[in-house]
Amino acid sequence: MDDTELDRAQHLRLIEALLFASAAPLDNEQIAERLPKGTDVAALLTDLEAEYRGRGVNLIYVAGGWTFRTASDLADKLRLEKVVPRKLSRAGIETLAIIAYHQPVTRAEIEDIRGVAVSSGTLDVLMEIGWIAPVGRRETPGRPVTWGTTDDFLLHFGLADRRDLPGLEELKATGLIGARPVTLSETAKTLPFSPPDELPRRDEPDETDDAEPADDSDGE
Amino acid sequence: MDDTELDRAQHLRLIEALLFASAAPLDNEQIAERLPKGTDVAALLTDLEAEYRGRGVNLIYVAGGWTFRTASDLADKLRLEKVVPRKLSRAGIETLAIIAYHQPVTRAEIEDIRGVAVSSGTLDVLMEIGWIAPVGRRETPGRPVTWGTTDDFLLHFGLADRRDLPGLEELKATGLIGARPVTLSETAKTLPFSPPDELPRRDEPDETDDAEPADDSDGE
Amino acid sequence: MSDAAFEEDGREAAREGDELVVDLEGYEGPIDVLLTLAREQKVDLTKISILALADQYLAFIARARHLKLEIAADYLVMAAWLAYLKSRLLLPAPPDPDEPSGEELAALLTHQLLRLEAMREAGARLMALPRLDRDVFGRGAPEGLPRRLIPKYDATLLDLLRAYGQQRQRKENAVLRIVPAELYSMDDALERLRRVLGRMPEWRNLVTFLPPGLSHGLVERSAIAATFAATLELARTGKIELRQDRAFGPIMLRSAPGVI
Repeated sequence: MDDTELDRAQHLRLIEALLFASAAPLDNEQIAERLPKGTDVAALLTDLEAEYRGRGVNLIYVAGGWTFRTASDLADKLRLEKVVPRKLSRAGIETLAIIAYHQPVTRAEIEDIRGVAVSSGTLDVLMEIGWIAPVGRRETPGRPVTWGTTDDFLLHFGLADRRDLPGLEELKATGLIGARPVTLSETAKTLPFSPPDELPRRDEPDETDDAEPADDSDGE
Repeated sequence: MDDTELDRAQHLRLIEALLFASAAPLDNEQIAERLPKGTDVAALLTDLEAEYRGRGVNLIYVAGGWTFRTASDLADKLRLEKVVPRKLSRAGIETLAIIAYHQPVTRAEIEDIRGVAVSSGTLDVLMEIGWIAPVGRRETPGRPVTWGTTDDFLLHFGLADRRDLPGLEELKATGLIGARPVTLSETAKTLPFSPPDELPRRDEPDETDDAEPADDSDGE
Repeated sequence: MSDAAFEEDGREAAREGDELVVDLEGYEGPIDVLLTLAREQKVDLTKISILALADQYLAFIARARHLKLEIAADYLVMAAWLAYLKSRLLLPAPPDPDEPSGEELAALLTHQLLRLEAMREAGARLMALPRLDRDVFGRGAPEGLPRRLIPKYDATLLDLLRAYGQQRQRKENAVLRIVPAELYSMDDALERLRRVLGRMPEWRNLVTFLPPGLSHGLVERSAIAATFAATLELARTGKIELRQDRAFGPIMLRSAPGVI
């Protein structure tokens, strides 16, 4: 390596360091300022650009200057994605169920069925998960948005069609809906005292005042 | 190039991109998280470090992780405007050195070594810069706070960890660090009058992890 | 001896030519003065003459006093200690063997000086390291490494159907219907017992008064409880007598003697 080549290597090092450390892209003049007069900055940059081509970091010309950027094809791999299992709240699953059965349905109608206000957060979460989507507007005063379930919903719950959801009568037949009259039935024989509303609870730790229609508890 | 080599090149690219993109040094685990299971991250890092040696940007191990830094010999030529902490006073530098080399160390011990009271301003300034922090308490009467250096300190001085201080091993070998510091303030008891501000002494054995061979080299 | 973290280094100002100018402002305490004086000896600190050093220090303080400079107490303590050290080095060993010898005290002082000197050098080495944002620089515009948490909701079809079922059920059950319970009441038992009141001269087991055809379980138990409660009421009003021979034994009853 002769002197010129040594200089050249040293200049490349300097440009490399400059562009790395700079918070903003640098143009040819800004780089030339820090190099001996007469240095062919453009040629050096071309070489440096070639040297970094195909690497994890590339030298690119952007917004009027040179800067290092991580290679665009690696962007996805840089992001660390972690899947965290979450539980849907009771309000969430009930709202989803009502939308599934009654679609298209407005928020006011959901509230009417649930007998409780539906927070927009609940709909947001369901929409974010991708299970519900606005499907139109009800042609009534205020033209409220109507909601329905999505293809993702069908996929997740293993349904071919939303009409595949079992009807009310079928739910009753499977015990998922029962008459549940309040009674001191024969099932109480093992219990010294059984208040009518104290049905077996789910043992999940989430907000379960969510009494299951446990198949042994309701009226025969 | 066979498949393994292709993978290897791709992994090197990814590590390169990761370290370029990260604002803070990354340790082996943080890098491994983003690579396929079983990848020999340490070997790849060694290769990458070698690849960048002698360039304008180097791969270094600092404060427990890997990061890119501009080559130190280019400092003058880069002429980059950055915020530099004000010049520390002699007292500040001395106090910082004592904390770095003797950590964890109490204020009384710092005063013992310096032979003079440490103004709270000195510790405040060092703490404000972010180079020192309280790290615990000495289990002696009064339970005085002990001081140590921070990750920012390591980052600023380009040290891999607390044991990476220049000359630390020699100082330990000569007994100037680590031996129980019996000092003049203790022998001052032999004086016909007591010193104005009897400096606290360390009587209790150190409850610290940097267990030094207490080779009683305090010269009696 | 100001100790502010950022001050002008006063050391140079305190020295003029070879003469040590008495200006305590420039020093970081007595050990610093001793270190400065020791350097005047221009030898390795470990080979320094402590005796000569003590003399120099004492002369330094004497000059300061002569100039009526304000001298901090620790400088005077050091002077006293050095005077003591000097006497121990010059005079024969004291009779008390517990007291440290002059040589031991001198070694201690040397150690102290060496240790501070070592820390000064360490500080200088530290400051000479390539420093971030001054000598070396990190990436000026790091993209950062985003860490995205993807929530995964794991509701099942069963959850969905149950939720809907409960929803509908809650709606239906908004009106509370209490199904008449077919339990035996105390009134029934009283009625039943009154009919046989006067016709039981002999002790008879309470269970023989239960209505026929009871199913086992709750209804039976309610009949026993109601009948027992009724017998207590009748016993209270003197209509019958009750007897139980042992705990959990059969409860026996008969008409009170005056009732027959």
